[in-house]
Amino acid sequence: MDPKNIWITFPELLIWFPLVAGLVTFFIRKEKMVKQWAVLASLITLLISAASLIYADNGKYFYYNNVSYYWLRYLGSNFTVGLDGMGHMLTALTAISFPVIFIATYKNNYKNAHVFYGLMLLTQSGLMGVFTAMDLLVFYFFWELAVIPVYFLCSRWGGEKRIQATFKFFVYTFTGSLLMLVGIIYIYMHTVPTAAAEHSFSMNAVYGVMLSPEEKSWIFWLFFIAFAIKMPVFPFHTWQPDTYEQAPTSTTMVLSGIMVKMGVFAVIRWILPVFPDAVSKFDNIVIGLSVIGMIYASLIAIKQDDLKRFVAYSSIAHIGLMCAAIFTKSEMGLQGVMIQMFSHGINIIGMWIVADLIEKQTGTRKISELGGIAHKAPVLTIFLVIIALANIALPLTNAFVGEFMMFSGLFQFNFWYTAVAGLSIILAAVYTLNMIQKVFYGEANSITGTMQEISLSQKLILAVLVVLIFLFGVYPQPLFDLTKDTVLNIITRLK
Amino acid sequence: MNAIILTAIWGVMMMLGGAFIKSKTTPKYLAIFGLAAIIIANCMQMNSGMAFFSVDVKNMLHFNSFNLTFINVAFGCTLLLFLLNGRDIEKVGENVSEYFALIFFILCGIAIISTFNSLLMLFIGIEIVSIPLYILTGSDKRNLKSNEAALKYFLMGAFSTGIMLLGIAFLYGGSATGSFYIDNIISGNAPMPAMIAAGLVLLLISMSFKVSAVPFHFWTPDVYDGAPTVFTSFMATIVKAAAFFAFVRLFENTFGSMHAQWQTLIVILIAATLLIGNLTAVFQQSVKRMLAYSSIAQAGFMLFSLFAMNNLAKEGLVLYAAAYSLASIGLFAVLIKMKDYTIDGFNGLGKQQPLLAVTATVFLLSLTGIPLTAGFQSKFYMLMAAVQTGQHIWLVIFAVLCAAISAYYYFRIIQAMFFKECKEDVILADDITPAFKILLVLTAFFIIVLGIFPGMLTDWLYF
Amino acid sequence: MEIKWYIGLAVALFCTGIVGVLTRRNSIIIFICIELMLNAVNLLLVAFSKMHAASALMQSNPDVVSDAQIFVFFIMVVAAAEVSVGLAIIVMLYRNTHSVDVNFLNRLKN
Amino acid sequence: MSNVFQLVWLIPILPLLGFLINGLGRKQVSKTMAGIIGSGTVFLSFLLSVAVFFSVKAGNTHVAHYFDFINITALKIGFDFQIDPLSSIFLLIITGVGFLIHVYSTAYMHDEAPKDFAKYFAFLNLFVFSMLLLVMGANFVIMFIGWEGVGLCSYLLIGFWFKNTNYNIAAKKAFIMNRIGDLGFLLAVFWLISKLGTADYHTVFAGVSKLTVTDITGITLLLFVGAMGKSAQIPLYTWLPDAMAGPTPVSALIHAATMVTAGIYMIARSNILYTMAPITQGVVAIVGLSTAILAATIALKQNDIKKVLAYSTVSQLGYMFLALGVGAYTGAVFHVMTHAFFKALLFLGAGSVIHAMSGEQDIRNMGGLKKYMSVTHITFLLACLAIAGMPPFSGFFSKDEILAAAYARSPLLWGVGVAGAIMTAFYMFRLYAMTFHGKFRGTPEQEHHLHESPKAITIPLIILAILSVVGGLIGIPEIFMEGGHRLEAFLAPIFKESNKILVDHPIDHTTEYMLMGISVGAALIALVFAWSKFSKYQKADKEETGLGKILANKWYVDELYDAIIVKPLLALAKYFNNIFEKKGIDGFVNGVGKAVNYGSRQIRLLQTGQVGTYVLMMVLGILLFFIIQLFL
Amino acid sequence: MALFSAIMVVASKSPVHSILYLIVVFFAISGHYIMLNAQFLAIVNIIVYAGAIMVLFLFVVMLMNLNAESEPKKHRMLQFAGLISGGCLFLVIIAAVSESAQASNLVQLGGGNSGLIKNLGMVLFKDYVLPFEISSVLFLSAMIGAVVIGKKERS
Repeated sequence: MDPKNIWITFPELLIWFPLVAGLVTFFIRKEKMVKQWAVLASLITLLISAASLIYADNGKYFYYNNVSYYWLRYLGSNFTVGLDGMGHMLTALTAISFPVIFIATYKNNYKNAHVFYGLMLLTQSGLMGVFTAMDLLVFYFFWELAVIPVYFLCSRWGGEKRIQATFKFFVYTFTGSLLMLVGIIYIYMHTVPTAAAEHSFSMNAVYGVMLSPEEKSWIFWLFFIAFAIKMPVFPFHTWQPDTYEQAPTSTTMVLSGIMVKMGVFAVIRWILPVFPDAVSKFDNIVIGLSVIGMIYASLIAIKQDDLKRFVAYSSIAHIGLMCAAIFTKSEMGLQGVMIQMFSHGINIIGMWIVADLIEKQTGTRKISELGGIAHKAPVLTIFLVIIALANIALPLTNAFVGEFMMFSGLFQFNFWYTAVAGLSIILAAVYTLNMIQKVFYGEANSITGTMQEISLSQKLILAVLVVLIFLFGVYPQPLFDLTKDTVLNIITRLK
Repeated sequence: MNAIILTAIWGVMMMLGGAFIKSKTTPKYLAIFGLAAIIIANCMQMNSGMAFFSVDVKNMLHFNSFNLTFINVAFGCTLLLFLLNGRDIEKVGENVSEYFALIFFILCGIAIISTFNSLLMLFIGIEIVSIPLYILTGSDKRNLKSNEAALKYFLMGAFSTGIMLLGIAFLYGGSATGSFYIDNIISGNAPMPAMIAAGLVLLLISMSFKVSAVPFHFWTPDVYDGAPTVFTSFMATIVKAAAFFAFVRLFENTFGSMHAQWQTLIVILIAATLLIGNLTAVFQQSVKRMLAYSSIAQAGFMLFSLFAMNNLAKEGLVLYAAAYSLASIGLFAVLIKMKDYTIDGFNGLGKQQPLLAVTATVFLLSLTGIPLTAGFQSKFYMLMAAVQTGQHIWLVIFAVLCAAISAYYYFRIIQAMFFKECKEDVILADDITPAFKILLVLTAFFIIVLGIFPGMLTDWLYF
Repeated sequence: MEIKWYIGLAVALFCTGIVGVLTRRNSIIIFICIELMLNAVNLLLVAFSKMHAASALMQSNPDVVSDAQIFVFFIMVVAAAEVSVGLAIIVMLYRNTHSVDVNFLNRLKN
Repeated sequence: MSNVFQLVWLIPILPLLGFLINGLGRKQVSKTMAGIIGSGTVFLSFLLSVAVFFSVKAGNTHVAHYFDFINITALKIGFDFQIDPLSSIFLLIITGVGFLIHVYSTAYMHDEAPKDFAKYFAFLNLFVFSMLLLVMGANFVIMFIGWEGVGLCSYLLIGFWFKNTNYNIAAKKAFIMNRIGDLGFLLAVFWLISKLGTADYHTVFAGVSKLTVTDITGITLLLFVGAMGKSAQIPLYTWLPDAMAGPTPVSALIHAATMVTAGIYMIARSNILYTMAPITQGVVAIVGLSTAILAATIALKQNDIKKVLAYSTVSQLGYMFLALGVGAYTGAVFHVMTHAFFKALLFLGAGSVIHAMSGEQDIRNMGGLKKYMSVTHITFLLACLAIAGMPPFSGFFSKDEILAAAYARSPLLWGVGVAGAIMTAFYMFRLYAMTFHGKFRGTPEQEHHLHESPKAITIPLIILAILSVVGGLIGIPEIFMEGGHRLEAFLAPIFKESNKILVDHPIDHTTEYMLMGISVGAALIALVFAWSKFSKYQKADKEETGLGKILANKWYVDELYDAIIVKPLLALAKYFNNIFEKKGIDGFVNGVGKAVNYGSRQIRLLQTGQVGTYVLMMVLGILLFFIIQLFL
Repeated sequence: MALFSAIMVVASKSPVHSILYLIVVFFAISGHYIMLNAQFLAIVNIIVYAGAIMVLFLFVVMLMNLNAESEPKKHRMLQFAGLISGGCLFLVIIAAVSESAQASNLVQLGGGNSGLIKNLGMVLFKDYVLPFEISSVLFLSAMIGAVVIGKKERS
């Protein structure tokens, strides 16, 4: 396969198509057309990603999935993008999520929709970039770019406290990424000279960087804080519930479904291989934080009365587990994280869709005000119950496999962490069932009395999600095969 | 050389023109035309070494692609300023052509201080820059603020001139054979004699006064606030950048060899400047004044080039000058059009003038240093330069934290523009011409291009 | 007579000027004090030039550099220019406020 | 014969199909259709199970590998089924009893709206499916899948009437308590994986020698925690009585016959591990026994017909764990089987009574029903005799075997066990007498539409009655009849490893006869006493006092849990949510912002607007720089 | 003497007096110039400064007739601080520089002719022609400035 006769590669397509589509969107005036166009564009992206999955084998089709152009060649940074197993999976997740989101929220109307959908598509492009970047500087670019549109989306179309909340979110992440930038530069300055330039940002150069243990330790923190804020891990999480609560739901779906994965992804891609010894030096601290976070968030989730905050905290708990599993440095843990990234994306988007449907119909998110929806909208209820149970990792749903492996990875690391973290399984059951009972069971009241059954398109979307849930719950092997190489590479680097 | 002489000549032309041309608009076109021509001439000298005048400069000036590029940047920005705000210059007062003449003289001075090779030229150049500035500051004669600003600027400027002269005197006295040529005042990196040191400190202080580095920045907010906005935009961007260039040039060629001995002072300057600049900007209500403080903050970043003193730093300085000037000029251009200079005055601009709002957003993002904008690249270069020195990493971290603070006040404007409702139905002072819009868009576009391919600028510096 | 006395004198004059700038509030007087500073510098420069000339003579090379005196000359030039502008500004302000007191200049602050 | 094994995958799949059809098409299918589909699928898999059973009886076992569930270099877990004597027995029980209860339900749930009716059967099928998965899985992960699945189904079925909040709370309680157990189970599985790198039964049991004592003890204890949750042992038993909120057939199927015995199945399955861990065995025995006693005491004072049965279930489960604890694995399985028969029968009978009484469950308002509903009465009596351990009913054999084993371990265990047996006899016949004898104490309108239940209800009753009478005969003790214990022979391959290790000090026949005599006699006395005392029961609502009160309130265990676990937890959550989160962490984050603002407001004042001050500042700066540069 | 009158410049109340004192200072300085045989500068100093500039000052002062006005003191504190810091600066600079008083740098009186107009002129118009020309720009701008600022706005 000669790279010359490939005129464009999948990663490029995945990045540029949404970008162009988004820019086009800004110039469409009719709201209806805008929506159709957005759905169409996202579906095309989905097709592209599907096609890329066909050529996922990096050995055979390497040049379909990897490409590099000169960019700041004197600085030794080239525009290098590529898809490895993890990249394939996460781009696929991104590609699936957007059409789902667009269709599920098709009925929501926004003021100047063209801007809204344009920004959404730009976000998608940025995310694709993050997941495909093979050059540290390129990565940093997309990392920032993915946030900017979200900032505007949230503070333009969000709830009443949106401006403060979003601004907090922005400054918080911005500070984090600036710290990371210092780390990036420092690493760059210590990469070995190459032919093109005296230092380089390329992945290999960064992986092979020569640093003393002390340097690695503090640079590790520069990076980790940035990612921890994005994930978010325990003490850095406070921006999240406010933002999720204030943001328009479709943006919240992007935030929690995909953007959160940016942090997890980044830790796997840019921390584990670069600072192996720092990782094993601080693993106890990080895992400790994550475990505390899991319990803490689950406890708070029990007390939440706002559906959105509820989901937000439950998501914090799950992310905590992922972060902990990453730092166990065990194959089992990492594989678990891989599959869980995908599953969590699907499940939480499902949760948001249901929450949004309820809010759209009843006009409230207060759990205490709802009730008895089950016999007003049984189908909705069934979907929610399935998704919620998937969310608490019931067997034969996709999340179970992930959590099972992450936990057993954690167990190999240390028994007591696992025992404590395990409590979150119970707490998860507690808060989820509480929510289900309060919102769906019992007698209908004045607010929920007018509840209608959901429309066909919504049913279809949810059905798609549910199918995915069970598919990967019963037969997760494809995901394993996809990400196996990535994991093994990292493991070997960690050795 | 072309630049210096032509600007001088054109200045005179403008002045005389002022005597005969009665219409208020002609001088603008004259000036634009002249400046364009001068830039072309400069490029010619840069690319093909072609000089129109063969003056024996006795090595008092020194030209290379580096400072010629900088001159281009400075003049280019000025041209942009003319194009964007020519009409506002006309609004300031009645002697329009004189204003333009003065600006040309200032440009001449800028050309001198970016190429000087002898302290004498530095001194004269700086004076040529400052004296017209005093006048421009005071040019809005009826406005007490303007007068006050002028006087303040003048008094403190003169004061700093005195300090600079004392410094020069000490350098002269301390130098081995008594010379004003910056490159043979001292040689080697032996611990410097006390008189040189004294001279160095005094020069450092007077220069940091010019670039408004804390604690010698006090004139900046008041003057920028008081001066007519057009000229503020000129002062805050082009002049300041030039002063920086001179600063770096002076210290690199004179004291570069004993860099280590005075780095401490720079570190203090940087830390203080970043902190004070950013913190004070946070609370400002008037956008104009806020931009004044933000210019101080940005100066803090530019000082890194003095701290690092390596190639990255020099490239970075030029890049920074360009990025910062473009963004600020654009922002000022928008600001001038506003009725109300307070942040609330921007409320709802996004609805009334989406284009203005969007471009303004690009400028603000660039100032904040968001990737894909020139602002990011320049900050990036500076940080890289600083890290390359391998010392005072804490300073770098401190700097990025300050940058995070800066996001705070820049984004207040964005919030005002897009997410707040405007009170009165029209918030613009005067109508927006299509040309103005196109120019703004071009500027924004250029900023983004620079943000993606900074090489476009930095590669000029070598050949 | 040693150079240090001249240095002493010049610096003394200079600092007197600074003190004047600090303590007086009449803008004209402040301006005058600045002039004083400039003259101090002139004196110093001339003294230095003499010093270098002397050391040059000792190494017995006849053509003596006198850059410093030229420099002083330019300083005077510039000073003259500054004076013209400065006085113009002060006069303008006086027209508007009928005062030359710098303490009244506090419309711009914070 | 082995071709049957090609079809084992059908056994769980059929009920799944039933679930899907009933679940998705619940709006379309008519009640009869739903009933037929529901029971039909289960019946088919029952037939299959029988076939499987015989082929296993012929002595061949089978492990079927379908696909890789998890397959990475560090861990391979296949989606495998394992058919051997143990699982085949459970297959029979589940599908068989399950089928009967399905049939029963068609009549019992007849008043439901069509789609709820279909939903009910869907859930029921789903339950059967998961239960089959649980027993057929060839590794602990598959077992866990079923394990959680049955928990889910019990949750759904308990909360079947979801409009009633109390039912939902009961359902929630059940699920959460199960989850606590599941955590233990999971940890045990992780432990196994981390030590042996696999979860397959045969590899694990083969590699048992590789484990240290700590490992085995830890693993077994954690597994036992899982069993506690599922099989309602102290301290996790309180959900079972509340679970009676569900429809009675559900109680019969899930909370008596099958699901609650999952724990026993699991331990019997991993018997070798337990045999290697004597400490755990001790714990199991003691927990089991104390549960048996505690539950029995509570049952003495309950007046809700289903509650009594529930507590009796808990107590019977206690016996089974006692058996496991003393290493009488066969006995445990045996008792599971017999218990499945008679307890299901009891529940169904109770159901038929409740059905007749149109929802009335309080036995103080019943009485004298035997003249209205004879079939129910007879079958119920037989079941009572069986559970009371009257020879030659099935309960006698199984319970006796357990007690004998207990005696072999230590007479004390035996003694307490017998005490439990006596109480069992007592409260069962209190229940029986108060329900069927004496004169009717209900309201007139209840009285006048008292009636015998329809065929669909009575036929299962009769079948189960027969079973619980003769069911014991497959395990006749050696002393009565050489080789009479066919079950033991059948299960031998499963337990042979353990039996090798277990030192069984046989007790001579005289002792054994004596023990039987004592226990039976004592039970008989209790029985007669109860009968005589309560057959003439008059409603006298006098306040319970002293011990009676405590028993009636179930030893206040629920209140205790509420006080020491639930309330503190909620308080902590509240604290985190309202104080720590808002004031603490978020407060800090916002604090930084506030600090910046404040600093800005202060520093701003430096800019006084006075030239004098500015110059002064500059001069000070100059001074500072000079000092730093020249003197430092 | 120069020093004394310089202090008087600062100290004296009325602007006129301080200007006069300043002239005295200039004369003193010119004396030094002559001693340092910079005769040309001495002359220029007298003519330009004492002659032209100071007269300009006097004009302005008269025009505002400020001499009558005795300026109210600004708060002692600030003044005192100014005094102190000025003094400190003096000490610091002296202390700094005096260390570097080598033996060689004594300034002999007489001898050398660098200061004569002839040589200066040669240097100025040979070597320093460029700055000379450039300074014309300076003057131009100053002139324009003075005009722009000075002239009354019509309307």
